Amino acid sequence: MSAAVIEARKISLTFQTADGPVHALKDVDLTIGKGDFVSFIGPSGCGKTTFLRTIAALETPTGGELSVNGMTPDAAQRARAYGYVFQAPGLYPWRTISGNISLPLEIMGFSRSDRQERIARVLDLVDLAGFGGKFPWQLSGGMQQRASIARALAFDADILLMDEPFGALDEIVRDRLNEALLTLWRKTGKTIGFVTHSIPEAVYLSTRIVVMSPRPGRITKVIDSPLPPERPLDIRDSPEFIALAHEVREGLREGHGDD
Amino acid sequence: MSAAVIEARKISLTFQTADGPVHALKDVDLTIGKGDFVSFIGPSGCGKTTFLRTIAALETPTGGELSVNGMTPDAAQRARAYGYVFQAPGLYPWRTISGNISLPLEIMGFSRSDRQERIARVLDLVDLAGFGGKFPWQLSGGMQQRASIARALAFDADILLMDEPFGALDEIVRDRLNEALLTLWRKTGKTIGFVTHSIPEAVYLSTRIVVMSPRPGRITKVIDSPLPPERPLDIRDSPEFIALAHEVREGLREGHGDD
Amino acid sequence: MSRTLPVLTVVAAILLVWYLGAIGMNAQWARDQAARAETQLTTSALIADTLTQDRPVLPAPHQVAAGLWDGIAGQKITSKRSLIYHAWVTLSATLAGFGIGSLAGILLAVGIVHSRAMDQSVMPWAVASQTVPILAIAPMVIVVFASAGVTGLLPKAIIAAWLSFFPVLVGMVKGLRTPDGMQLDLMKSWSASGPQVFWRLRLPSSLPYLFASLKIGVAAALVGTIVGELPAGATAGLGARLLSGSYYGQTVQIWSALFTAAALAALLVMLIDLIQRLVLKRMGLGG
Amino acid sequence: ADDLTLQLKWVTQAQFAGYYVAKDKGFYDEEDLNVTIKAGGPDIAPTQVLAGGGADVVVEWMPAALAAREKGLPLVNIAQPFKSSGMMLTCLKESGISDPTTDFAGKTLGVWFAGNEYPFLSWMSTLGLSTEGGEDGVTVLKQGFNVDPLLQKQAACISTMTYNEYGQVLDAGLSEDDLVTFKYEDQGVATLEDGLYTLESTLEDEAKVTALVRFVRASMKGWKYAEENPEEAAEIVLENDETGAQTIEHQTRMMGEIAKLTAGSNGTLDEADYQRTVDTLMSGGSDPVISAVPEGAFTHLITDRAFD
Amino acid sequence: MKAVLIIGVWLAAWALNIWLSRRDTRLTRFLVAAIFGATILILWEMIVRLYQVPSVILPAPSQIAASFGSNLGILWTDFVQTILKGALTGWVLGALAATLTAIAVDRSPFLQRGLLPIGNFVAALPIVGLAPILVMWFGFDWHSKAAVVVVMVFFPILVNMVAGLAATDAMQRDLMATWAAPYRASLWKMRLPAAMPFLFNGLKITTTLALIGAIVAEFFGSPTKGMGFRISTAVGRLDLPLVWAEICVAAIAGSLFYGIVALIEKKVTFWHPSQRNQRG
Ligand SMILES: Nc1ncnc2c1ncn2[C@@H]1O[C@H](COP(=O)(O)OP(=O)(O)OP(=O)(O)O)[C@@H](O)[C@H]1O
Ligand SMILES: Nc1ncnc2c1ncn2[C@@H]1O[C@H](COP(=O)(O)OP(=O)(O)OP(=O)(O)O)[C@@H](O)[C@H]1O
Ligand SMILES: Cc1ncc(C[n+]2csc(CCO)c2C)c(N)n1
Ligand SMILES: [Mg+2]
Ligand SMILES: [Mg+2]
Repeated sequence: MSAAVIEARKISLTFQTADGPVHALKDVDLTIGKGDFVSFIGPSGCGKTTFLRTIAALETPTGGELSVNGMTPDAAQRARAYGYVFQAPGLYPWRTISGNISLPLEIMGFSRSDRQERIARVLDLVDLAGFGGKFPWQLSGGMQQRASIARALAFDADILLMDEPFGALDEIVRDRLNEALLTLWRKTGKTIGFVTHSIPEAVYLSTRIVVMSPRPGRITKVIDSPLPPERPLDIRDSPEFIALAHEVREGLREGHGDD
Repeated sequence: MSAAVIEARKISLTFQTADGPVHALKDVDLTIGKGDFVSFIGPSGCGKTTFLRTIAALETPTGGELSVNGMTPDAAQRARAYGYVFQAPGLYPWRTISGNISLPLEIMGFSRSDRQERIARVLDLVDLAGFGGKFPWQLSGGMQQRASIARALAFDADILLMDEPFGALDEIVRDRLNEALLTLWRKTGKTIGFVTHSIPEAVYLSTRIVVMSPRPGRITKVIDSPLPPERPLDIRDSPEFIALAHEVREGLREGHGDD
Repeated sequence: MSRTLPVLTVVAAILLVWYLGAIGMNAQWARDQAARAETQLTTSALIADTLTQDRPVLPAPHQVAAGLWDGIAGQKITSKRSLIYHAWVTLSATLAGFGIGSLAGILLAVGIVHSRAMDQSVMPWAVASQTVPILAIAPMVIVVFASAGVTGLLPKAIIAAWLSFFPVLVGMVKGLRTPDGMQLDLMKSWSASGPQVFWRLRLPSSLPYLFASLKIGVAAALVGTIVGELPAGATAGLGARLLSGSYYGQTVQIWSALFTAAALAALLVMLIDLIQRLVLKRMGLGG
Repeated sequence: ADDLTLQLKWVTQAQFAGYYVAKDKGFYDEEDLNVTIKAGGPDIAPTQVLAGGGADVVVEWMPAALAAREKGLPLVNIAQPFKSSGMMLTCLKESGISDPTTDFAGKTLGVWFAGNEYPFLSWMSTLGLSTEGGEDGVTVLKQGFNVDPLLQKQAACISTMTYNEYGQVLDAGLSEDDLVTFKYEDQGVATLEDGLYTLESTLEDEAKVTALVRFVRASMKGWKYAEENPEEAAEIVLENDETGAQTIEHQTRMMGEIAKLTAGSNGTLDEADYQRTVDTLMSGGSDPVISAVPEGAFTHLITDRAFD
Repeated sequence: MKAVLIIGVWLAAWALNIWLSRRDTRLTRFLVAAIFGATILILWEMIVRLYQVPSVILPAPSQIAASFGSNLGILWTDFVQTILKGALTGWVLGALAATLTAIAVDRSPFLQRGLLPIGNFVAALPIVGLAPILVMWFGFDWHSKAAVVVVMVFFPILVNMVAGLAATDAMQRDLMATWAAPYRASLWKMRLPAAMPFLFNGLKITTTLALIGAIVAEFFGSPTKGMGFRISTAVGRLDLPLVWAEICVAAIAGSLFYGIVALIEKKVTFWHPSQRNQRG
C-alpha cells in the first residue's frame, strides 16, 4: 500500500432525528492508499453512503478524525480533490451532455478552450464521443451513467467517490461499465471509493473490499484482493474469484442482523 | 414437464409509437407446464415485461395465439387465474398492509371472515405476521415487497407472474426472499413466471430459464435446469451452478447487440 | 379520437341548454307584458318574444354574438363603443399589474428560499394577505392611491398585482426548491458558490413551475383589473363596460364584455403557454 | 391657468351636464381655469375623495355632506345648482301600495347605500317604520346598479331618480299605469341634492377661493346653457362618456328632467331649503342622521363674489 | 427624523427575527411569524401617527381594534350572513358538484375531451363579472352569493379533481386490471383515495375565492347586512375603522377556513408523502 490518501480515525456520525438519534457510523477506522480501488459493501442502512459523504465533506462526523490528501475534508472539497458519482446519473436535463460535463469546469473557472478539450477527452474516455450534443433524455440509462462519470472525471481530481453508480443498470450494461471503469482506473491511477450491493461487482473491481454492518454502522472485515490488476470478465469463473466472493458473502452474513 | 398451463404460439406484439412501430415481441413460442418455475432473462428492452403482461392480458398481442389455463388471457383474467407482482411493491399508501392484502379479496367478493383468515395466513407465509396494522411507508423496501407478494398470493391463483420483484432490493435481503420464494413454490406447487436481470437469481430459482434478445424481442435459448428442487443457498458455489450460470451468460452475450 | 367532435358536441349541448334557459327565464317577463297589454300569447309567439327581448334576463346566444360582433367589428377600434378599445384599456393595466406582481413574487421567492428568517416570517402572512378581500375594498384602494397622487392605470394595476403575486410566489418557491439533495450535493462537491448554485441549478429547475404559476397569475391579474375597474369609477375598460351594462340593464352588453374578458384571459394564457414551450424547448426540457 | 379637480357623484351622464358643457363650451377657459372632471361610480364616496385630496370640489348630496361633517370632515357647501330633489320611491301598483303611511309595513323596499341612504332613513323614521324588517317595519334591500329588483319583483318599491331610473323602468316596458311613485318633495322629506362642496381649509386659501369663485360662475353659466339647449348638452355629455354605454335618447330625456331640478337656482344656496334639509335629517326619531345642528356647513362667500 | 425612527424599528425587528430563525424550533417559528406581523402593525401605527394620515384614508390599527371591540354585534351578524350562509354553502355545493362532474368526466373520455378545454376557457372567465347576473337570477339575499361562490369554486376544484382521478400510476391501475376489478371498485378503492390530495389542493385554493366571491357579490345587491354591504356602506359614512374591522374579520375567517381545511387534509391524506415529513 502506498501513501495514505484518505485516513479515518474512529469516525462516528450520529443523526438527530425526530425519533431519536440514529448511529449511522461508529468508530470507523480506515486508511486508503494512493491508487487503491476500495469497495464498500454491506446491507442497506449500514452507513456506506454516509461514510462516502463524510469523506466528501457532505456530512460532518460527530466524532473522530478524518483527513483527505492530508487536509480536512472541507479543505479538500475546496481544493476540488475528488469527483463524486451518485447512483442516479443526476444530469441536468436542460443541458446537453457536453454542457453537463462543462458545468463543474465552469464553476471551477476553467477557460473555454480548456473546457472543450477536457470535454472531448473524457467523452472519449467513457466511449461517448459524438454524443456531446445530445440531451440526457435522448440517451439510454447506461450512457447517462457514463456521462455522469465523465463529468466527475473532467476536472481531473485524484480521488473518485462512487455511490452505487451502476445499481440501476442491467447486468450486461453493468458488466461493460465495470470493465471500462477498471481500464480507466489502471490508465489514470486514481484512488477510487466505490459503494455497491453486488458481491461479484465488488470482487471483480476492487483491490480491497470493506464489509460493513449496521446498527451502528461499523467495519466488520477488510479483505485484500489477491486478483491481478488485469481482469478479463471471465476471471469471474475462476476459483480465486469464487473463493473471494464466498468470503465476502460469509463476512456479510456474519454482520447481518435481522431485516 | 406436466400439463401446459401457458401456451404461446408465434406471439408478436408491435407498439405503434410516434417514432414508428416498435417490435416488442416477434414470433415467441413457449409452453409453460403446471408447476414450472420459468425465469425470463435478457437485456433491457428485450420484451420480458411485455411478454409477462401479454400473459396477464394487460397487453393484447398483435399476432399469434396465447392460452392460459386453456382460456384466452382475458377469460383467465376474469377467472382470476393469476397473481401479478411488479418490480416496485405498488402498495396503496392509504391502506395498511392488511388492507392492501384485503383489497383484491374485497374486489373478488370474499367474505369478511374468509378475508381475515387469508390475510393472516399469507402474512405468516411471507414472514410479516404482526405487521398487518402498519402502513406501507412504515416498512422497509424488502418488507413492502414481501407484502406485495402476500397480496398476490392471498386469493390463491394457480399462476404467479413476477416482474423483477426483487430488483430494487439489496443482495442479502434478496437472497432471503429468493430462498423464501423457492420454499413457497415447493409448498404450493404454483406455476411461476419470473422476470429478472440477475443471472445467479435466474439460475438459483428456476426449473427453466428463457433467454431473450431484443430488436425484435424473441427467445434465443431455453435452458432446462439440472439442479434439484431443494436448493440451499450455497448451491451457488457448486460447479453445476457455475456451469449453468456460464451457459446463461453466454446465451445472453450471443443475443446482445450493441448498447 | 380527435378533440373536435367532443368539443363541438359539448358546445352544442351548452348552446341548447342556454337557449332553453333563455326561453325559461325570459318567459315570465313576456307573460307579464302580455297580461298588462291584456292579450294572450301563443307558445310560438312566446318563444319568439323570449329570444328577442331588449332587456332579457338571459340573452340568447345569437343576441350575445350580435353584441360581440357589433362591439368588435362594428366600430372603429378607437371608438368608445368598441370592445377592442376597452379590452386594450384592461389589457394594459393587466399587463402592468402582472409585471409588478410576478416580479414581486419572484423576488420574494428568491428571498424566502435563501433566508430562513424570510421564509418563516413572510410565508404565513403571504397566505393571510390573500384572505384580505382586496376585491371588496378595491374602490377604497383606488381612493387611497388617488390621495397619494397615484391615478390612472397604476391603482388598478396594483390590485391586479396583489392578486397575481401569490400564485407566482408559491410556484416559484416550489420551483426553486425542486433541485433534490443529490443535485445540490453535486454542486457542493464542486464547491460552487451561492450565486452559481442559484443561476445554474435553482433557476433553470424552477422554470417549469414558474411558467405554470405565471398562467394562473395572469388570469388572476385580469380578474383584479376588471374588479378594479368595476365599482371604482373607472370610465373605460371591460370592467366599466360590465358595470355600465349592469347599470342600464343591458344584459347583452354585460355578456359581450364577459366573453371578451374570457377571450382575453384565454389569449394571455395561450401566449404564456407559447413562450413556455419556446423557452423549455430551447432548454431541452420540451421533449 | 389655475388647476381644479371636480369629483362627480356618479358616472358621466346629463345629471352633470352643466360642468361638461362649461368645459366643452370653453366657459372654464374664459375664466382662466383648467378643470379636470372625474366621473364617479357606485362605490366612490366623493367625501372620501375630497378628504384624501383627490379633488378640490365635489358634487355631493347634502345629507351625506352633513353626516360627514359630523364625522369630523369639515365639508362646506359653496354652491347649490340643484333647487329641487329628484328622488322618489317607485312601486309596482300590483304590490298594493297607495299610501306611504299605511302600506309600507311588511314590504321590501330598494335603497341606495354608500351615503345615499340618509334621505330614505329620515323618511322612514318620520313614518315611524323600523328598517329592520318584520311585520311592522320594512325590509330594506341594498339596491344594486339598476332597476332589476323592481322588474324581477324582488322589491315592492325601489329608489329612482326622476331623471334616470324612472325612465329606465319605463324603457324596460312597464307603463306609468303599472306604477305608483312617491316623490320625496311631495312627502315633505326632500333634502338638497347635487351641491358643490369643498373643505374648510380650502376656503382659507385666497388663491383657491378666487379660483372657486370663477369655477362656480362658469359652471352656472354651463348649467343655464344646458337648460336652454338640452339636445346639445346631451350630445356633449355623450361625447364625454368613455364607457360608450349611453344613448342619445336617454341623455336627452335626462337633460329635460334635470332642467326641471336646476330651474330656480342661480347657484346660491337658499337658506330655507338648507333649514328644511337639516330639520328633516334631525327629525329621525331615535336614530337621526345628524344629531346636532351643524355650524358653518355652508357659505355664501363664493356665490356672493361670483354673482356680484 | 421620523423616517429614521420608522426604519430603525423595522431593522431592529428584522434583526431579532434573523437571530430567532437560527434557532428553528416550533416556538421560534411561530414567534418569527408573529413578530413580523406585529412589526407591520407597529410601523403602520407609527406612520399614521407621525405623518398624521387622516383616518378617512387610513385608520390606525388602534382605532381599528377599538372599532372591532365596539361593533362585535354587527361584525357577527355580517359574518353569519356572508361567510356562513353565502360563502360556506356555496363552497360546499360547488365542491360537491365539481366532484361529481369530475367523476363523470373521468368515466367518459368523450366528456374529458369535450368538457375540459371548455372548462379551461370558463376557468379563465372573470367570474366576478357574473355576480350582477346571478344577483338578478337568485335574488338579493344570500342565495345569490352562494350561487356566485358555486360558480367561482367549481372549475378550480373540477380541474384538480380530474387530475387527481387520473393520478394513479400505471402499476396501480394494472394491478386492478389483474384482479379484473369492475369500475366501481377501482373508483372507490383506488381513484378516489388517490385523488384526495388533489381534491384538497383544490379545496384549499378555493377557500379564499369563496370569501371574495361572497363579499364582492354583495356590491350588486344585498339585504342590509353582510360584510360587503357593511364595507360599502361604511365607506360612504366615512367609518373607515369599521371597514377595516370587517377586513380583519374576513382575513381571520379566511385564515381559519384555510387552516381547518388544511387540518382535515392532514387527517384524510395522512399517507401522502407531503404529509408525513420524510418518514419511510
Ligand atoms: N440525513 C439523515 N438523517 C437521519 N438519518 C439518516 C440520514 N441519512 C442517513 N440516515 C440513516 O443513517 C443510516 C445509514 O444510512 P446510509 O444511507 O449511509 O446507508 P447505506 O449503507 O448507504 O444504505 P443503502 O444501501 O440503502 O444506500 C440509515 O439508518 C439511515 O436511515
Ligand atoms: N406501451 C409501450 N409503448 C411503446 N413501446 C413500448 C411500450 N411498452 C414497451 N415498449 C417497448 O417495447 C420494448 C420491450 O419493452 P419491455 O418493457 O417489455 O422490455 P423489458 O425486457 O421488460 O426491459 P427492462 O429490462 O428494461 O424492464 C422496448 O423497446 C420498449 O421501449
Ligand atoms: C350603488 C349606488 N346606487 C345608487 C346610487 C345613488 N345615486 C347617486 S347619484 C345617482 C344618479 C342617479 O341617476 C344615483 C343613482 C349610488 N350612489 N350608488
Ligand atoms: Mg446508500
Ligand atoms: Mg421490464
